[in-house]
Amino acid sequence: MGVTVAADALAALREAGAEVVDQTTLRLRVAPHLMPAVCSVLHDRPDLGFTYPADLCATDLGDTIVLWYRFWSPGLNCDVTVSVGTPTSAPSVPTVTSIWPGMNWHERECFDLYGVVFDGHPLIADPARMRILLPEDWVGHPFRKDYRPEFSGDPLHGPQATN
Amino acid sequence: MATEVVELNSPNMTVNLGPQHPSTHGVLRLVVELDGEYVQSCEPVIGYLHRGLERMLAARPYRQLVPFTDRLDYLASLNCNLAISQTIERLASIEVPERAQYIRVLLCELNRIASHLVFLGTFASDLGATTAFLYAFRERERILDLLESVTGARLTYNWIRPGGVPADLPEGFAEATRAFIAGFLPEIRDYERLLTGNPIFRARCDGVGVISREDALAYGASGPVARGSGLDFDLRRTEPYDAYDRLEFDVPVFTQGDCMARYKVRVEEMRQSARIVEQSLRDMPQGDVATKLPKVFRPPVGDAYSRTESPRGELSVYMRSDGSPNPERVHVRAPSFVHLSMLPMLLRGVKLADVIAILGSLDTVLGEVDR
Amino acid sequence: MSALGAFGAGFAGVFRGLAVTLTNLLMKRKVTLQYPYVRPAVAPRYRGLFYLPFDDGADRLRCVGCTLCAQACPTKVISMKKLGAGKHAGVSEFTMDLGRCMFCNLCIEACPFDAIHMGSEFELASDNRAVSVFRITDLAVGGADAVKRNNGTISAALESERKAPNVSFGSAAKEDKS
Amino acid sequence: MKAHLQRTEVYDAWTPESRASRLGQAAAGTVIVVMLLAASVGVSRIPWAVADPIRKIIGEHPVLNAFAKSFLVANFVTLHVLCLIWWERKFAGWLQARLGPKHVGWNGAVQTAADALKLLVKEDIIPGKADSALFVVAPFLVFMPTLLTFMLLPFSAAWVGYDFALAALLVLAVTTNVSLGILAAGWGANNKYSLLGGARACAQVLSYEIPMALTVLAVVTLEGTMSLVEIVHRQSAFWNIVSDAPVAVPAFVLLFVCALAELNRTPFDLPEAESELVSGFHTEYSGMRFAFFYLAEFANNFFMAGLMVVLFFGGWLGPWLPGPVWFALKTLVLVTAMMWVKWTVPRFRVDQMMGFCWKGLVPASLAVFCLAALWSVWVAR
Repeated sequence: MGVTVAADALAALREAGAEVVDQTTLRLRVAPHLMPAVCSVLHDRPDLGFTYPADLCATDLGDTIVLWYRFWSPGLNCDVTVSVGTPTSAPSVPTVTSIWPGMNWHERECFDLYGVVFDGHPLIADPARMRILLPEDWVGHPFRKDYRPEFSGDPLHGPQATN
Repeated sequence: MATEVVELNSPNMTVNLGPQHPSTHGVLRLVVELDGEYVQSCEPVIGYLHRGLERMLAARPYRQLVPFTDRLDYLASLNCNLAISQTIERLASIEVPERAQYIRVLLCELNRIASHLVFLGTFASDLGATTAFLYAFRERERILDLLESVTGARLTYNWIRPGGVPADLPEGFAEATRAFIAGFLPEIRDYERLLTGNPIFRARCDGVGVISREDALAYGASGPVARGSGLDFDLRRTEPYDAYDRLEFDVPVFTQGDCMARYKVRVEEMRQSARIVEQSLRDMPQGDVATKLPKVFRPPVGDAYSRTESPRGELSVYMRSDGSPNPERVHVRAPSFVHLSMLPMLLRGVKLADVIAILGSLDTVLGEVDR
Repeated sequence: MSALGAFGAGFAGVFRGLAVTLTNLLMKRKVTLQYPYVRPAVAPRYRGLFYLPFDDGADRLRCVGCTLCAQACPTKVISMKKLGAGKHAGVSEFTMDLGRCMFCNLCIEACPFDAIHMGSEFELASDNRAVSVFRITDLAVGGADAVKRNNGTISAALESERKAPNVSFGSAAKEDKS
Repeated sequence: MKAHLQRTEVYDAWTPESRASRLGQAAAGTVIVVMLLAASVGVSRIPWAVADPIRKIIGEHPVLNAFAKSFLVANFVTLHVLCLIWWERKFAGWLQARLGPKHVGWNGAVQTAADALKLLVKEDIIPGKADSALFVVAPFLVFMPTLLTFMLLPFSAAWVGYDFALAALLVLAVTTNVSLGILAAGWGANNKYSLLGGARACAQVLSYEIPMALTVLAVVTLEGTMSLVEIVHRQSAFWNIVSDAPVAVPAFVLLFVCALAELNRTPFDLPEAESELVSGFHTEYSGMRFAFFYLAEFANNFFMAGLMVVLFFGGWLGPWLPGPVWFALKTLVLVTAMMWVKWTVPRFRVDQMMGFCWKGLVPASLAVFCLAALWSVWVAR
């Protein structure tokens, strides 16, 4: 589903710091600290208009955690995918909740399962409330590769001895 | 025994609606701060049904993923099977035969009618009209019997696989479906006379829980929730998959954005789904129903995503493969998860009875919220 | 909308709703199925309790113990113990822990010998978990004596093969089984 | 086949639906009904005069007389509630395309008695931090007014507790106590949902008291007396609904809607709204205390229908059958109409319910009251 994006829009994206990997399927790669700039370009420019926050998925590749954002533009009727790489040791990406309120819970889920710190997120100050799926007092982030749960001792709460 | 009086420091009373409550439709807990009957703030707490499904999927070969997706949106599990099968097909660029595409559309639309009937029943009984619940489930039973005759199961079908469908439709299925559709359309007229025409139902739904078009777009609402707020966006039309581009049906869109609009969208969608079922029965071509997959199925390295229109909204699956027989990462974007994130914004300053109406109108299923 | 206005307009809507319930009261069929006294009719393709079909011609169970079904199962429900090898392979032990089974039909599709099927029995509830583990005697059609005949046939075939290795087995095997 | 899967013979042997047993049950049912009717006709033909001496002793002695009458009324209330609950469950079942109770006795006839017995023997839990004084007293506060009003209900000229000159006024005064009992239950249970249910019930019953009082007074102005027995006697020529139609019909409709609100029946069942407040004020109750709430609700049902029959449909007047049977039949029809509305219409929201009362019913009932006054001055008498 190729889509023709105006040349100056692409130029604005590159100048904002996004590396356009594939023009037809609109795949971008952005450094973490440039995310707010690129996203406001994506959201605000009338000829882009990616105002629908579709999806956010984190993947642990061992040394880096890749965050894969996807937005949809009702005007162009096409998707843009933005991938952001952060080191697994201290994963942190600026939040985009201020631009798309819909991303709020997606970011909370990524923090909960992968430990990616979204600075600027309304709940980031209090990690217990930031967790969305796991109990507030859970230790560790289960979807990471280096997650080794040890039996919490209490059969009703916390990680169990996996048989 | 003197009961000591505990001084309430704040005038508001915090009430836990859930996780075990008659109308949260699943294990959802709403920590609601009430001032009398008015809701001051509401914070949804989810995760009671979190099974770490995405991590389980990453530990199994591709062919074994489909039965797990039945447990995502258990009211429309055929749509979930379709979502993950389509993503696997895009990942390994597998071609699905024509007849399998029509069978998939047929079964997904029957599943959509059944899911909307569950919505109709539970939404009406949340507002007090318990009789509509019984009528809706009487029709749903007949759909479940139809789907049982095809797939063998009543709720968790595991019937749409990467490459097509495991077996063809049994003979006598077409006549049974046509008989069902003929009997079903007058029933929808009955529901509308029972509910839509009722002034109390209108009073409980009109202007309640309004989602503006901008909010719907900014929060990523999809499906009937988006189409109730004026967003004309239905994946079966904007990004047609399977055989949807060869079938004509119209997409109901209302602009009020309140509970009534969402209810009307779903009731109208039931009629459209019935139309689609008839058309797909009529022009279903002959031919085989699946393409053979290799014994050990190893898709190429890379990632793929596919978007499908489940009865609740945009259900899309993102999958990343590293060449091994197991997927490296599977992520499911669930519409109910996004719709629940709108609750704090929707429920501010609303009355307790409306909390139930709004939650019912979002039609969330906690299986796909918690994954 | 003034309450009085709604009062008038509302009446018509209420009566139409009352008419719907009245027609259901008097005319529509009551759909209750009085389970357990009346059992529901189940579709031929229904995915209920498993059974291992008994091949009367060869007087043994069809299962050869190739464990393809165990590998295809997402939740590791099936475990088996092989009996004999080569042409006369079979199983002496075939356990299914139905407590973990999803009834997803993947094992049936994986089996090349058509040796396992799903029947129409759906009343599997029990009061303790141990009962949900089904052994070969519970699964095989014909129960314990079918399993005995199966083991007997296989060991007899192995016996005859060991005694006269290069004789063609068609006729020999048959008259061996007196 | 595993042991626990073998179907026990007990199930298969007992097949209630065999044609013979169903015909037998239907025959038995009709025989019982016919016997009941014959018995009631017989009873009214018995020459009670033979028991006059005993009746004279009891009649004169005030305490014995009061005790005998209240004993009869209390027994009638509990027995008829069992039948009413069974009828509601069967009627709701048929209305919702299902069967209703089927296995305990003929078509579930004994089901309600079995439920009552179960509630009797069930443990009666009082929550730890509950305000136990109020919690314990609440069910009786709800049930007492119902019993009192049944004393005033005229089943026939002779069959009436007290032919009290100001019966209508006493009825209106007593029915407001129900909200006191519900509020006590709501507060006593120390449960947030019950508190909300109790508050809603109080607001609802009190505010619907006004239109009910006005409509009852409208009929009283037509008839000129407050004694229920007298009102029925005045209807011997034409029922009120026929003779004073322009006033009686709107009054009946208003009273019907107010009765639904007084009884907390859908569309006004906000105090025990299952989907919002789990089950409102009687969430924490179990055992016999819960049974009392259920008893009071259905007894109130019968009473409200009885009041409407007395005021509009000529109480016990009717051609062939004796008085009490006519009264029971008419009341049953009205109770069924309430059930029909209950199982069709969704529930109001709290502010809509209050708005509907104060902006809708109160002005309407005032208008009906003035109409009744004009009607009785210029037209009727």
